[in-house]
Amino acid sequence: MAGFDKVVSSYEEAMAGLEDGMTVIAGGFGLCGIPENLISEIKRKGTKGLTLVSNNCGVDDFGLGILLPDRQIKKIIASYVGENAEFERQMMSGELEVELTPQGTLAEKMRAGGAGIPAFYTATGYGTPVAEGKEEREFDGRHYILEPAIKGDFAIVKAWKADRYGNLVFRKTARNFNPLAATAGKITVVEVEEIVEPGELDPDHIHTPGIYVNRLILGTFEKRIEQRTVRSDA
Amino acid sequence: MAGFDKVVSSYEEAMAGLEDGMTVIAGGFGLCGIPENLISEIKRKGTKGLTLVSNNCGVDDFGLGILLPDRQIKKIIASYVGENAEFERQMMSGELEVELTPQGTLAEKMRAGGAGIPAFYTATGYGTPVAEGKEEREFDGRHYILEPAIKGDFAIVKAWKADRYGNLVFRKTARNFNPLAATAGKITVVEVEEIVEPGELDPDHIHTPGIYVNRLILGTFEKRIEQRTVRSDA
Amino acid sequence: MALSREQLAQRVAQELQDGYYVNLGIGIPTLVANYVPEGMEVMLQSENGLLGMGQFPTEAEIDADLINAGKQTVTMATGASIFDSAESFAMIRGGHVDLTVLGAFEVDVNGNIASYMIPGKLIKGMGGAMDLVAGADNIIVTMTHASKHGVSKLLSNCTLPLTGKGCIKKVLTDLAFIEIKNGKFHLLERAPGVSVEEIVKLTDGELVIEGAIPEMKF
Amino acid sequence: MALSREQLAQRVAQELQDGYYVNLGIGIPTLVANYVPEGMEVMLQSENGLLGMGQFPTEAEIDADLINAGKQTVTMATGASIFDSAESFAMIRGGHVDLTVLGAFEVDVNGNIASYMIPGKLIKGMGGAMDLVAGADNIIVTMTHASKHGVSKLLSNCTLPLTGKGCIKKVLTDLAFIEIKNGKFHLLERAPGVSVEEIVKLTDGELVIEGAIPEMKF
Repeated sequence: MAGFDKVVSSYEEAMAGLEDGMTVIAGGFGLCGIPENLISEIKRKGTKGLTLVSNNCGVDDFGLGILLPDRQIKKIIASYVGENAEFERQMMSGELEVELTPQGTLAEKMRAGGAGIPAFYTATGYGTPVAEGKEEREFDGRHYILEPAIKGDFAIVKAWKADRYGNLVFRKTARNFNPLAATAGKITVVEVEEIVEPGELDPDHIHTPGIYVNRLILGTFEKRIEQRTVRSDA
Repeated sequence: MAGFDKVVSSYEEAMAGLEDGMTVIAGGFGLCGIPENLISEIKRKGTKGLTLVSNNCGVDDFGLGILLPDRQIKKIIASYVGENAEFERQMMSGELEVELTPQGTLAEKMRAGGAGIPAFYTATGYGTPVAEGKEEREFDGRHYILEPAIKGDFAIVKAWKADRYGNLVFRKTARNFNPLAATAGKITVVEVEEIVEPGELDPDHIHTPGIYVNRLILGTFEKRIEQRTVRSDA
Repeated sequence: MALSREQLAQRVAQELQDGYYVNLGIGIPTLVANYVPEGMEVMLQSENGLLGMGQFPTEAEIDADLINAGKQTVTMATGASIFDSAESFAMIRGGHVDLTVLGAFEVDVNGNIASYMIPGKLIKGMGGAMDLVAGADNIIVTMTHASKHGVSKLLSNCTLPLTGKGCIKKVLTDLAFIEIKNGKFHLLERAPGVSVEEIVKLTDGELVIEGAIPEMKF
Repeated sequence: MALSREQLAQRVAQELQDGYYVNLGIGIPTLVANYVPEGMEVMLQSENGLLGMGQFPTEAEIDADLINAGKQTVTMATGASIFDSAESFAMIRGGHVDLTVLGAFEVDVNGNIASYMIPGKLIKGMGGAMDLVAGADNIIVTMTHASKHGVSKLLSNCTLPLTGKGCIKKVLTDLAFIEIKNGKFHLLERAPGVSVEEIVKLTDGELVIEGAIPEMKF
């Protein structure tokens, strides 16, 4: 296996090299498909001054929200936040910098970061506060703004299955931002529910090729549900 | 089934509405994964003055090459061409306009066309003939050029399996440009080897969601091999 | 009488067509799914990466890995597909969704919409709303026509930070169905029992009234 | 003596590291796969959408749906993955490939490369070459040092249309292994039995020679 075996055996090893002031891109939408144990490891490490790139910021006691009490996050780039009290307090007091980014632009910025595209034009955000300070340009009579790519020192990702080479498969809507985050980290760390041998995953159905993955760890997950909505069995 | 059933029963119906002078984006790499019967239907229709967007232009008697003898192609946007004598003749005589585009830029242009991105920056082609007439720009000390998106009046696509809703699955390297072409056509027509009922394809493993597909037809394929290279069984 | 939330959803549902791919925002738009006309099929896009959103799950079906854009547990409809967030917004921003329905705080005669931010209050973010309004050709905004204090939300110029500029053409309020064109509101229909005068009074931006304005039919 | 095609491939193979993802161009670069050192694993990327390219198929294994970027039938290695062309070039252009090996007509002291077009001749196109040279940090160009008539291909300025500007740092010719930095060629190694003088004579661009230049080892 040698050179392509990405499996590490501890969360400490998984997040080794994370330093104060770094940028971390995280997969997940709400609490769905978040790399919950990698986040816990960041809390344990106590790394500070981080810039987090993530669609949301968890809740008070789960997900990225757990990095708030110790003021580990300096800045967050997200599309929708404030599902927790401590977040609100830090934002209102100016302790936490928040850069609101439209959800599609955020996803595309991650993809661009991984794909060697430094910037792209999008109609999203034209004429809104998001456009402030950004170049505006017309193509075919429509207005667009220029959005730069995002890259991270680390990307933290949750997948369903992986083989030892780091080929990843995601499950249902837990996929969300994870494949994009995976491409945009200098060091991409992935935690999964199951690790199989290379060759066991169908090459046609791998969502993220192992080339994007640096470290892989087997985890157990709480998978907390944010809005438990059911219909009656009738 | 009603509104989402994309299946048509004849190639004539599949390519209905194609008119002289239109732009057609075609999937395929070399002769692999090309929509061979849809191309034959274009030949049969005799539509002229077409702009073709495709990585290659087939060979003399197969693939897009069969549209050359009747001068149906006015212009081709491709990354690698000239695998056939008639193509060479028409290009040299100026009857056929050829816009050479780097392969990755071509793929990204199709994706951008489908994704509402009018233009993006790329390092590919900077300082080369490809950059002529294009905006150049520096980001973080590196040079890039601005490339516009491509959209087609039609996209013609070959997939492996589909359900009636037009959800597509591709097989091995016959995937190539097909999923990108599928997103970039005003009318996207797909031919496949097998059509199944909705629900039979695993939602996690659909490569192209049916929203991109307008018409679907079941075909039989020659699948000609360009470079039959084998090793001895030893 | 002003339309109820259910009636708003019902009226929007009349704009559906068989085979439409539809994105429904949180709140009233979500209710539209309950009023899809008999014999018609639409497929719901949820911007977190699901095309073919089904109903809520039973207790037994609940799956933490399957939620909608409102973070609610859902199921998949037959023929559903799953994709990542970039693909989801490629779909939205590329104009592939046939109809988008979403709420707003304000709209104005130039098709501007404000829906995500009230300065001074807690700012939660635009989520996918800016992408949805910029990417779709066919958008219906559902909202109340005026505040409880009678302040119009259909304005000459939006006062709140914009979600999108010049992108709204149809607004359904609890009082009226309105088209926006050429820098004016155009009254198309009124809620049953609501007079044109009442609508005029509660519409701040210029409102064009041509001919007799029919009542909505349910 | 000038290196054979096989020796060129062998020398390039010495630059491989265990766990490298590698893109090999058509021609000599393809041969590198035959010289991967014992106990080392590399994974080959084929830009038409395959990571983990295997050997050529047996007659029984031939599959028209499985080809490489040279359009040859191939197989998949264990742990391979398949993706579309945009994803393939995202991988390449995003700098995720560890080593790229490709041929050229000319390179110059500024790291420019010309490899796809000879004006007046039939122009076949750049394929993925422009993406590969612009996207990779670590590129080795393999080429003959000079034409059969003794005309150098290592120039002060490329004369042919460029494939990429300022992107080449390492060139392996049949005579020498050369590094490009600060606008100059730097001689690192020479082919066994080839003198420094011979290399100097056949190098048009400025060539820096520091200390004794070792012979390549095989």
